[in-house]
Amino acid sequence: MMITRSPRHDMMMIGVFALVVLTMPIWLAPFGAAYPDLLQKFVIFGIMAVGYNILFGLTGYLSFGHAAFLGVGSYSAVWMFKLFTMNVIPAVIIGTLMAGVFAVVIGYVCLRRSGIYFSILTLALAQMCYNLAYSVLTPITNGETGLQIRPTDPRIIDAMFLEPTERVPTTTLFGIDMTGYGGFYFCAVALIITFFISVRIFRSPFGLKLRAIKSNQNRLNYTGINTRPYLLIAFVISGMYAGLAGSLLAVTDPLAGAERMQWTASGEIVLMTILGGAGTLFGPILGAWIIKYFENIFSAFNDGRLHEIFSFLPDTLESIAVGISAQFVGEGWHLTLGLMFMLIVIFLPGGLIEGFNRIVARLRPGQARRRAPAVEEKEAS
Amino acid sequence: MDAFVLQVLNGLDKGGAYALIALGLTLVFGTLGVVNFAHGALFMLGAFCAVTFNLLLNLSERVEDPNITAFTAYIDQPYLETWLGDFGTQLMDYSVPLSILFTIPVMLAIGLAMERGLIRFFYKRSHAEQILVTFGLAIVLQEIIKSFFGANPIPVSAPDTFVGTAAIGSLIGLGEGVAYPYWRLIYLAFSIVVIAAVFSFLRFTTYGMVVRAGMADRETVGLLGINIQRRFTVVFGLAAIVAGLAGALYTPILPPDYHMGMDFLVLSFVVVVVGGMGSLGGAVAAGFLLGILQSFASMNEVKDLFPGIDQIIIYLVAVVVLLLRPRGLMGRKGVMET
Amino acid sequence: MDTVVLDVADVNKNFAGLQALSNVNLKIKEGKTHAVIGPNGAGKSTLLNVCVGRLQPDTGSVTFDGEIITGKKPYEINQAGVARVFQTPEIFADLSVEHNVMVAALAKRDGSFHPHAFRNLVSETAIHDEALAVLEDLGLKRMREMKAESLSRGDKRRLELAMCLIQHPRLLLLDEPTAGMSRHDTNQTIDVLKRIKERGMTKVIIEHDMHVVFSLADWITVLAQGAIIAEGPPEEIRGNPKVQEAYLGGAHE
Amino acid sequence: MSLFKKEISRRSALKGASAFAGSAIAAPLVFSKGAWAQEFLNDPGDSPTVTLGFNVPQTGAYADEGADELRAYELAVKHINGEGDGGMINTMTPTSLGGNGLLGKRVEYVTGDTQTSADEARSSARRMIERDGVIMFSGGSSSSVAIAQQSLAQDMGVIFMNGLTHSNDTTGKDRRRYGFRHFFNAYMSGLALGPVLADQIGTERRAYHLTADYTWGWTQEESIVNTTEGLGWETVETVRTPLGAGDFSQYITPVLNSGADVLVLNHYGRDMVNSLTQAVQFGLRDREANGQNFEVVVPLYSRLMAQGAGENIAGILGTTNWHWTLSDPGSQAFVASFGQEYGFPPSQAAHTCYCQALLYANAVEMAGTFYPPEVIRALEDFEFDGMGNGPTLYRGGDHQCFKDVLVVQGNPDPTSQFDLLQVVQEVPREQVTYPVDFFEGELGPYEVS
Repeated sequence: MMITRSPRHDMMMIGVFALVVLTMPIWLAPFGAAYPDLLQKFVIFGIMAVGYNILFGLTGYLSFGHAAFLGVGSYSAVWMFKLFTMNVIPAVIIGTLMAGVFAVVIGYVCLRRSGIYFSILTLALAQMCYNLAYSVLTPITNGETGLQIRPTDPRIIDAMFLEPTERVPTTTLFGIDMTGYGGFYFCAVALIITFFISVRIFRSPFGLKLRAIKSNQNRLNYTGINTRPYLLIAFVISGMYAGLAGSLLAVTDPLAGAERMQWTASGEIVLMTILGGAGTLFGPILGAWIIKYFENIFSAFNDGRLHEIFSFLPDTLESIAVGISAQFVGEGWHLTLGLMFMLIVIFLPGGLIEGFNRIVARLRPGQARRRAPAVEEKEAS
Repeated sequence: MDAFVLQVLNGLDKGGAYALIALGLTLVFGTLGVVNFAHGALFMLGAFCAVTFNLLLNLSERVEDPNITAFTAYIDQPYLETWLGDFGTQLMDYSVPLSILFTIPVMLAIGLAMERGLIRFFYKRSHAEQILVTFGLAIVLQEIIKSFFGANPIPVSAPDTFVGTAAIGSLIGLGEGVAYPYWRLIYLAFSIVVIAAVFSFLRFTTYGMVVRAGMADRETVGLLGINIQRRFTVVFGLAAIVAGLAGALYTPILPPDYHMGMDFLVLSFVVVVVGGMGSLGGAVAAGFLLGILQSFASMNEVKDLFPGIDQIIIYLVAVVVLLLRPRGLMGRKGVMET
Repeated sequence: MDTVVLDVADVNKNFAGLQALSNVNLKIKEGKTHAVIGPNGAGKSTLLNVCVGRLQPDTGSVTFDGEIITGKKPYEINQAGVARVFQTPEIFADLSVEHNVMVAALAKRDGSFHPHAFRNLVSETAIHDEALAVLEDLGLKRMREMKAESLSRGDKRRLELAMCLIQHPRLLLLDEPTAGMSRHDTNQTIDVLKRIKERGMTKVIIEHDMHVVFSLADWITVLAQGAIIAEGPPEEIRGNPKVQEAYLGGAHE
Repeated sequence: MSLFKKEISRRSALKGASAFAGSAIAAPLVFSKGAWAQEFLNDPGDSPTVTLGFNVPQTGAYADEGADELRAYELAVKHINGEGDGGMINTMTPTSLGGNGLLGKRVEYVTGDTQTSADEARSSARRMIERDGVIMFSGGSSSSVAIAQQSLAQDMGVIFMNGLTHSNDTTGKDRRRYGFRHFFNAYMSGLALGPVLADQIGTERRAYHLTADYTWGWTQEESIVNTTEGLGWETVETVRTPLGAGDFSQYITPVLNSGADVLVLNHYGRDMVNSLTQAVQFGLRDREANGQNFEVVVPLYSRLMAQGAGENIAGILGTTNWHWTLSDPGSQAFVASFGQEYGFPPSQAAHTCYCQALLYANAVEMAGTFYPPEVIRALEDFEFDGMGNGPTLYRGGDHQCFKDVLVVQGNPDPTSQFDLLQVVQEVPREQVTYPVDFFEGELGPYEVS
């Protein structure tokens, strides 16, 4: 059990993490993933997964409603852009806070139940948000089309300082454009900060008690702890993480649509977390990166690209290879995703982090027994 | 009054489908302790059993068209018609009801294969892992169907005899306006029969009694030296058959496509939870209840009062029920709460 | 004068027609070890559950330290100073042994919620030292980094005891603390409990093992079919014919 | 990171990124001064190839439609590169296309999956623009996705040629300078359908609308209500149905006793397949109301939907952008080369996407540059013929195409799964043209920095 690590160790770990994140444009280039949109998605969904992990990884409460907070964050941020300023700071702050408010309300209701009943409550409330945003709340959400920035928006604060332009303005951080690499670095800094907070939570008595909730809530009750406020705080924190992620989505691409509140979007977050390893520090981020990579890179393969890849083979073999692999990429990328979920859960129940730990443990047999948590301890079984 | 009766019928019909899907889901959960996110996919596979069966019946050979003599034209002549004449045509017309005979063995095989090949390794694993693996399986099954049948819905028609509506209004002393499609009435009757069959299987056969005992207290029954494992495998097959039949006979109502399972998945979970996890009676009651409520919420009079209510009614009911009755309508204490 | 720590007054509890507790009156005195015995189904565990707030009595009240605790939540009763060891060990199976104990210590120090919760655990040296001391006391120190679920059954019980002890409760409730233990482990546990007794901690023990009961108890209450049939110091109970009959009768069931 | 030193534009950020990201993908991102001396995003410069992006739904309910769109694009690229039989290049007039690529560069393409979601579509489009360096992107099968991509196109300065999108908003309030729509819209459906409805089922009608509860559904409902009320119809009720309701029975039974004698289904895709199938099942087509036969109208039809609804579509009226049975030389040429390539006739989605690719290519040749503002100017108010639907205008004021609209009817006796619709009338372009300021909207500037 390595919940307690020396603060120096933690700072080093966060330093390495920061380095890895900030150099993503370089080391992802050979994988064809070093372009602003995907880089932004990597860090934003990283934040989302880190936040989700605080709830699900630590307390074991499986929420199917976090996409609603993502949506609330996005809508709030876009409204800030429309009404006040294209500067991203107020948008991010208000987006996060609004998601927090929603999380307090939804959390208060849902946390009255546990287990699958909690899951279904979160699912039900989030689906209600989605369905209403899509139809009845169209004046606020612009429904199916999604909330967009228009040249005619008031933007009260900007109007006081800037010349009006004919074109649709872009989001900025005091003049730095936030839709390209600037946005990526902005989000990356947010990811590093939120990761740092998550490490602090993992290492704190609060985090320990959350783990205790996951492990045995009954015992905790007889140990003098009222679990409800702990759960609510964890729920709200992770809801605010989701709101932050949602507002960053709006920062890097100022359009908010209802579909990001759908249950499938929540499901994707759950999958990211479990895939990487729930309850581990890095696992959820890794899971988020892998799923986003698949979604963006595998879906873009087409027969032409496959023929290029297999062009080293003789013609007949080439067409066979292309024929087979075409089932798994392009329009078949969902199949790959489904198979990947199954294989990972079957063979690496603790997620990818467990896989790394096993490999490291095998490489260092002498130390394996005493220091099993090589990359990171898997806390839950 | 007419509108009211029709909406009750709509609700019962919808509820029949919900109940059938939820029944299998809760049966698997109650006996095996597995949260099966691939259950919606079983419903979808059932629908495609009907489609496949229809294709099989329509297998044809290419023959020259005797009516056109100006040039050589071809028409497709189904083998069944060649071999059996009018009776063959009749068989083809009845492909959906007949597909029951095809669906049951196929779904049983699929269910057994799923349980033996995958699910049984997940009895002791956490619910989150069960969800992930079965969700993965659902995607895989769905994509396989997509690669064979495409993404477009496939029209399936009910037998000619059952096309059209029954004037039940005049039967029960209401106006002519109360007419209801034959096939939907058949579906409602069919769902009630299947539900009754499952219940009597569980209640009146020793096999079923063991299963029910296992649902109540798995360890004890295991200690009695009964091979509960094998029986549970059969339960999974049974659940697959029920879901498959629900899907197969639903095809004339809803043209099936590869994605239909996912659409019913969330809904069936809501039904199961509202009914109470692991409660068979609860699942059936909740299925019909939600079906009827959904129908009423869609009425113009209701929608005028609460705009958008039909969009959220199912979820709203779920929230209210769970807050008032912590374990659903008929749930037992301690199930799925950790 | 002995002060009464826990006062169970006229408690009745009915489960679907079955009278689990009928007019139970019990006074637990400061510093004493009080044993509750009785055949299976006599209502012993129900009594404990009523005391810790898991069950609410139909009528009657429970007073702890001069304050009525009926109707309070389990965590409030614990905060008031009542700790409990369960019949089957209730521990945090996923956490390490020392963290199990630290959770209990933190709960005691911080109450139900406190901003301290966001400090770094590493800086909680006082709590950590205290946890180690308690573990040492119970002979669990060398296992402190193991996952709690990998402990033996006896060690799990001791761990649960450690979690209670670190809270320095005014009243400790033990539900069959030696059930399923080997003779050796049982004796060890008796030693531990004796040491606790020397520190003056008030205890209620539910126990089948008469060896344990007679080595520890200052006062014994005998329950049968939800009612108290006898009460007194150990030597008096030993010779009570009603008690023997109750146990024999219980054996026939 | 040196990127933060001074205020930077997106373009220089990209440049910097490609500089240090290096190798694999750098080629299309290299910037150089073209013949027109303007600097613009993804200028192919001296590269021997130019890349287009085709963003279509590959997963989800519209996957089949997306697959058909992709086939059309692949065919279009072949034809632009001078491979195959040339298809509509031979029939299009006027044309600047010579079958030798674009401005002498060979056309390559990348594909993506919109998942019929605005978020995913934009994500995919940004991959094409930022990584693959596409000079134009195209595709899509729903209006929200189209509008989302169109506004992205404006922000980034890369032209987007809409695929299948029928909402008035696409070239109405959400029109963009960098977005063009070849497909017709709901308002035009109404204009085309009106007279035919009057002709075929009369002017004394009471209509009941079931409408998909989102923007496209609302605009279509509005358009059809306006047209039919102009004919003298009465609108009994308009009911909104949730997207993906599956079973519509609870919305259909109230129609039975509402006093209406026409049901208008403002649904598309699976919703339309389901609601139509179920409406027929409830015997609506066999009923009589107000002394007339009960009719069902589906304002927007597609062959794939017709396929899904099967025999239920027999005799049901609606409109469509194009149909493969049209006999003009352009349609014939396209059907022939598509059929030869894939073995079945193209859908209207395939047709619109094929045309869009060719129209863009033609505009580039006309402008003599890839510089988007010049290409846009070439497309605006471009008059052409020979691509199906008769003489066509790409109106400059709102980027909407005006051409003949087809009113079709479900074929009661189809001979194959492709023969499900029959053209009732080709409504001439004049009749479906509306004033440019009919919908309010701003195209935005040509130049985006």
